[in-house]
Amino acid sequence: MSAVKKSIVVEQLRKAQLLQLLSKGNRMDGRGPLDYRPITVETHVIEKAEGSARVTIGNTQVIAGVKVDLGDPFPDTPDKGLLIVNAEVLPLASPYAEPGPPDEDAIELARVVDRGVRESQMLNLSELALLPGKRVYAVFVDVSVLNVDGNLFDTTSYAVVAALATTRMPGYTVVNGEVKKTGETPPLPIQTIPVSVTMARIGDVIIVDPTSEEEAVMDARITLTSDGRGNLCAGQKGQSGTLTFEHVMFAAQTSRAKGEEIRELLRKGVGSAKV
Amino acid sequence: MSAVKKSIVVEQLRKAQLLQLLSKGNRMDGRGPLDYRPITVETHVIEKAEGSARVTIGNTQVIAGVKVDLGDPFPDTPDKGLLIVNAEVLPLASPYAEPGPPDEDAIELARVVDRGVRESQMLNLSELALLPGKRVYAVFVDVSVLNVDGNLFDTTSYAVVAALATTRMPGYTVVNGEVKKTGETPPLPIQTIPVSVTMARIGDVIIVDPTSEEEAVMDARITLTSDGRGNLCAGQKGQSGTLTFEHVMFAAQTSRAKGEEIRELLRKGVGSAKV
Amino acid sequence: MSAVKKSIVVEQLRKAQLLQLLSKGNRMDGRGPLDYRPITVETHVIEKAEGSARVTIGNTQVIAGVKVDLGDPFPDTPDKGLLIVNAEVLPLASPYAEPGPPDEDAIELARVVDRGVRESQMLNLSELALLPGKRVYAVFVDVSVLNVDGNLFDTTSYAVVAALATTRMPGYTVVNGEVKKTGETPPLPIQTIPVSVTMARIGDVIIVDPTSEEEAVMDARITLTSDGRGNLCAGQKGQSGTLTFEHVMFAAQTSRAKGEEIRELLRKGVGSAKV
Amino acid sequence: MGRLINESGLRVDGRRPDELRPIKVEIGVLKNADGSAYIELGKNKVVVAVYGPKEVHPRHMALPDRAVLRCRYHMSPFSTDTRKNPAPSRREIEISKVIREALEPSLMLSDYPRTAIHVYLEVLQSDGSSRVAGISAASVALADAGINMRDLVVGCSAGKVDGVVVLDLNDTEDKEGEADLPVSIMPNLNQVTLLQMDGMLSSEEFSKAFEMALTGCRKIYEVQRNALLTKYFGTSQPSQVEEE
Amino acid sequence: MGRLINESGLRVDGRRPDELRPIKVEIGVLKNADGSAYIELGKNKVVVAVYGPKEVHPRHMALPDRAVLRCRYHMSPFSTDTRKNPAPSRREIEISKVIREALEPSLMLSDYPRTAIHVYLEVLQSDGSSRVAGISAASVALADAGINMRDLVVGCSAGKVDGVVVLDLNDTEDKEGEADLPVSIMPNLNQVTLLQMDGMLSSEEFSKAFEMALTGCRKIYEVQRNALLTKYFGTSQPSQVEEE
Amino acid sequence: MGRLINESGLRVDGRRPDELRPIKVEIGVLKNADGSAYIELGKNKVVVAVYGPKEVHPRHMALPDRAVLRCRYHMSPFSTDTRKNPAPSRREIEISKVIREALEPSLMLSDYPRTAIHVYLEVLQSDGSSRVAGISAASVALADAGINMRDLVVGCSAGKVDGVVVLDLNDTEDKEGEADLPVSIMPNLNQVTLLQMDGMLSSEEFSKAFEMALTGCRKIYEVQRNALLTKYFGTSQPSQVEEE
Repeated sequence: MSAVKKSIVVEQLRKAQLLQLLSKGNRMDGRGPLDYRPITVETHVIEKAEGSARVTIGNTQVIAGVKVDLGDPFPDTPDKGLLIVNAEVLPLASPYAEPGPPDEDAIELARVVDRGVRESQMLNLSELALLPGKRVYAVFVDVSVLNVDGNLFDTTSYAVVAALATTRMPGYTVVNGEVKKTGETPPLPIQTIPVSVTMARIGDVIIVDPTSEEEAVMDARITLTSDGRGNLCAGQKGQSGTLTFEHVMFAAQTSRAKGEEIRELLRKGVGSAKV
Repeated sequence: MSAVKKSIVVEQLRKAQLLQLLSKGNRMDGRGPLDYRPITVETHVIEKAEGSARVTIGNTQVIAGVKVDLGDPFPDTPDKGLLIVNAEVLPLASPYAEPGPPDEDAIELARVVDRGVRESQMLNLSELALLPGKRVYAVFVDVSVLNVDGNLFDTTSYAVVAALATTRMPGYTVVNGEVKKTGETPPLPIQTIPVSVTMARIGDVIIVDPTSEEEAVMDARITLTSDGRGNLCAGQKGQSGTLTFEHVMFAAQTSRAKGEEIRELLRKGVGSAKV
Repeated sequence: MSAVKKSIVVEQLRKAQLLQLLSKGNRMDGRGPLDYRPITVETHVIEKAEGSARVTIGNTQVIAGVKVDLGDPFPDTPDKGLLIVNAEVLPLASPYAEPGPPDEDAIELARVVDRGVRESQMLNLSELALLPGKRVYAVFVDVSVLNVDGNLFDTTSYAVVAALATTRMPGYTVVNGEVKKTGETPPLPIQTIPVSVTMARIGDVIIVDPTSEEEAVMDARITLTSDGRGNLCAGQKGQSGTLTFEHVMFAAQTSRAKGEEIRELLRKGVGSAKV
Repeated sequence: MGRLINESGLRVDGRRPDELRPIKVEIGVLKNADGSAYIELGKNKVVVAVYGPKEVHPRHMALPDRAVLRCRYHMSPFSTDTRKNPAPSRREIEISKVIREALEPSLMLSDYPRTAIHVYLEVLQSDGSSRVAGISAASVALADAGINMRDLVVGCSAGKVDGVVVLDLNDTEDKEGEADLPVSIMPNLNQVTLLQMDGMLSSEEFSKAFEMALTGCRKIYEVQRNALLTKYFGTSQPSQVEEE
Repeated sequence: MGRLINESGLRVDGRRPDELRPIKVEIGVLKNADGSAYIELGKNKVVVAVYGPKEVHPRHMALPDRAVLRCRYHMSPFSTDTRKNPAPSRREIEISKVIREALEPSLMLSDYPRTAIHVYLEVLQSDGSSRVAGISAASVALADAGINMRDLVVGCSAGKVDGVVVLDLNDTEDKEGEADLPVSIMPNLNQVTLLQMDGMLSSEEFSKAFEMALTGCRKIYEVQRNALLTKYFGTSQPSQVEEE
Repeated sequence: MGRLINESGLRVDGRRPDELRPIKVEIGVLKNADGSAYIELGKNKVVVAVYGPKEVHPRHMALPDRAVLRCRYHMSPFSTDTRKNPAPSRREIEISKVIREALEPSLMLSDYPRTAIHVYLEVLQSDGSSRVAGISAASVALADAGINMRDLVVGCSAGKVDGVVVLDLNDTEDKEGEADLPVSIMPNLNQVTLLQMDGMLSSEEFSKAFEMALTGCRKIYEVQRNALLTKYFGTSQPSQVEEE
């Protein structure tokens, strides 16, 4: 991610060309400013995971897998299940990715995606407490980024959402104060489908779903996530450029509008899972 | 610390000047060999900590904070509370400090300060056992070094002592074999006030409380800690120079004499705390 | 280990000389291809360990120490004791060893030795379960490599085997569902003596027990471990050269033949321990 | 009416919805640093040091046309209710990144090619909105270090508690409230340099909270200015405003 | 007759002792990599990317007369029954090493002095014999990257379950069986490049298992060849064989 | 009369207060090292290797006017009653530092500019006073490596148990006694190179313990000398003294 920015030689000519196109409302790949690249959503791709999804946006490709286990609740939320989101930009995903623990970009990625899921209350974490204060469901969502071509935030977010929405977890119940396996595999308590929309400012233009090439020349990035009820639930401005107040309000509006479109697409992608 | 030594160009002229002054019993800042710089002690500086103190000696500035929690005793001391002292020389403290886990200098600092507190029996750790072998108080003392200008050992030691002496911890009691919060906030069981005195040998002269500039040219360092009953309770020689046997005996004597002075100062600094 | 390979300048002349000798069935130190250097086995060298052995093969020197404690079983083997083998090539062992966590060579070393012990069923791990699923013996074997001159795999393996075979562990028994110390120090439940035999291919010749000098020019390495009942129980090909199918079958045969010889030597080395 | 807003419309610490906590900014508090500042915002206590422009280590990280900016946001172990492990958490790593990106637009980094500028923020006590308090202090510390700037950067948060849009969330409001929206701006250039959000805000609430955060920024900017004037020109304008 | 071989002599997944699981190899699955491949062997799903020849970092690791080969075998946290910690385990470090040593003999590394070739294997799902499946895919990915080769490398395991020597162990057989013998070879040069073993095999069983693994390798080699032919020459030979 | 001193004034291991434990020093015990030594002091078993003078890595750490001295004190996991984690503990890091500072004054480092000298101490078994035993062995290993020296360095501890000042504390005395005072000196130059202390000593006890440690050092120095004479001049003086 940042490696991409640093390492791709930002050809000034290419940027000039890109800006010229954008000033006419066009992009290098023919899209309009507010068009996404094709999005594919494939679920149940990892049989050993309780939920999984492979999502591609253009050439960006991500797999999310969900493991559900029992765990101890956090002391400050004794009556809630655990949700842990991790992301790794694998070294096979780009010539600039390196093996090793997640760097600041991968940590930001995981945390922004986590916030979208958590703050939208996609999962009813209260229903995931078995013995409040003692024993709760622990939902681990791990993301392996396989190919990077821009907009990791949205690709990862959609993969996480699709994997969670199609998860069938090992059922437990409490009998006489003891946690017992039921043998059933209920779905997670899904309440809504959050959708993140990532926008880039390049010069004076705001575009959605930037490619790696566009990210290399963008001034600022903003990701806003909406829930299914018209609320914004997470936001993150990124990069060392600025946004005007008008840009922010435009981004808020755009994230809701595009969010509705993509929510439909995700709903179809997760199929029978009722959300 | 060591970075300071390595990085400050040790101007030979400066050292010569300093040695000449010292041979007449004077120092660059006008002090005599056995004079400390001004010492300030301010307690209750961090409201969220159970005890805290900011201590300055000259331009050296340190904050210590105490957190008291419940913990499991160490297997070899089942009937004693836990005392854990950590120190970080923050990167904001000097141009030579680096972010990252404590280096050998910071580890030595924390361990020498810990020894002074522990071996003087400042805290009656036996009184901090609630359920021997099972549940004890755990006293964490963390030190953030904010500005380095020599003599971190003493500055840190005084801050730790002042923070511990003014700590009000959450009270617990044992009712029918169970640990319960009492709602009271008793002080720690303080038995004495240990005082470390750090000396440097530069040429043939022993000085106390060296500045960074003096540390850059010192041959050897020795820290000796005395309790309030005339005993020595901790010692550490440092640096790659030597001490004669006479230097050691002089240092032992000096540490007790200066220790008495500073103990009075610390007693005033911690105010109403009865110690 | 790999550092040795990288750093020793592989003198082509020396290799030519070595190959010429080998083609006549001889080696630099006068051994035949299938001769080991002198092997010494000394047990009970660390009184504080429950078992220990120092083994030398030529100039290669290794100490293994066994500590036995109580532990929780692994979830997937609730009715078995734990066996954990670690090896460190200490920085004092060679000019090319570095301080720090075990590198890939040391990890491979520990894992291959572990496999030989584990898969031969040298220890009856089922007898080391005290309260199945709850409390079992945990057998830690730690290896300190003190001097490297080739064939670490066998030297380490023999030291581990000799240390385990002479271990007297603190005895525990289960009384009314509780684990209690018996005060006795029984031996470990030893079932067989596994013996690893490490071979190197240099050109067309297979030799056993390569020195550092021979390892520096070897094409491939193969370690095969046999138990005392005519079975092979562990194997590992190493290095970036190849073996023919015939080499593999020859190595399998050799490992069993040499294994018998060395098993006798180890049996003598561990003395009264009945194995 | 809920736990966080009482029947008089006042907040847990007695503030009105659009009221800042007491704030204090001091400059030049650390002797070794090239620039430094200290901020108290409610119970937040953050000290910031700037070192640089200085050599870049390792050297191959140096940029030929501008300075490298490095930021570290770190919490002292005693700064929180429960002791914080001193090793950097994922949260601290993320916040360090967004703070760097919030400060960078204000700095004339191309005036210092092949150098590094380090900004260290140490949270001595944390009480909600520590990142924006830290940004406000860091910008002042950068000015104190004499780094060429386009504008100061000033940060403030808004959010929602018990259904009410409020300014400058404290710890309780941050943890138990419905939404938090930290923002930083360059007040003279009218540019947003940091924006994060978590929680749930409708369109109208988002607009209102964003506006409120901008207003809060402008109030804190006055405190920054006064602190700098006092330090460098000895003016008598108070650098501490209980509530202007 | 035991748990792992039934009265008809069939295995837990219905295979005969010498039968491979369904296998599929795809080439060029990752856009950024210089070469890539994907393999499914039973439920194993492994994706491999090759980057290089490229600059060596740090530079002093470069070799004057040949390329440095680096391999990383890594399992995604969701690839196993119980979640795997994403940090490299000792097992992954060992397997990365033996895979590098298994691939290296096939590569003309001296054609690329002072460069590095990186091979990244990601196990998306693991089901026994993932290392040999990964080697088979990695060799195809290296071919896809255009690295000069003496031969492909192909891997397959054999072993023993319930006293019977069998081909291509699955997860259950690996964990509950008596022995596992993963092997890789260069099939045209008749050279073994990887051999590991754990478990218990008599002389005869070892010979039989080794032979069986070699036969398995040759079957998988056909799948590799077909995948490459399909990709590069568009031949219609199926790159997926359920059972040939 | 307490647990650690019996009615006859003898210690838990039967020694008089001013008595050393049996001590043995061997030289040249490791073939690869440039210098090496092995010491047994009671149940302490410490082996030391010296490598160097050699190249400095990374190169920018080299000093233009003298050698860099690096020391590592490490305990094998089996060296203690309870298994020790092999990763370096804070205690080992501190001890490595004070050992380096204890040895450095004895070495003519300016004879070896731009090089590094590495001293590795491995504690195979620990029984109280292992750091001073290690220093005594390390100095001999440095001599064995032919490093130019001003004097040997020799270490010994004194302390207090059951109110009695005693020499050379063993493990039990170290843990259950009242004070420990490890000291190292250059015996011909009469210079202290290491001094640490923990526990409680009055002025008089401190003086007495310090004197006793110095006397102990001089006894151990004879053992060092004899070991070197035996190794290099084949003299028949015993290198092992049970008690001289």
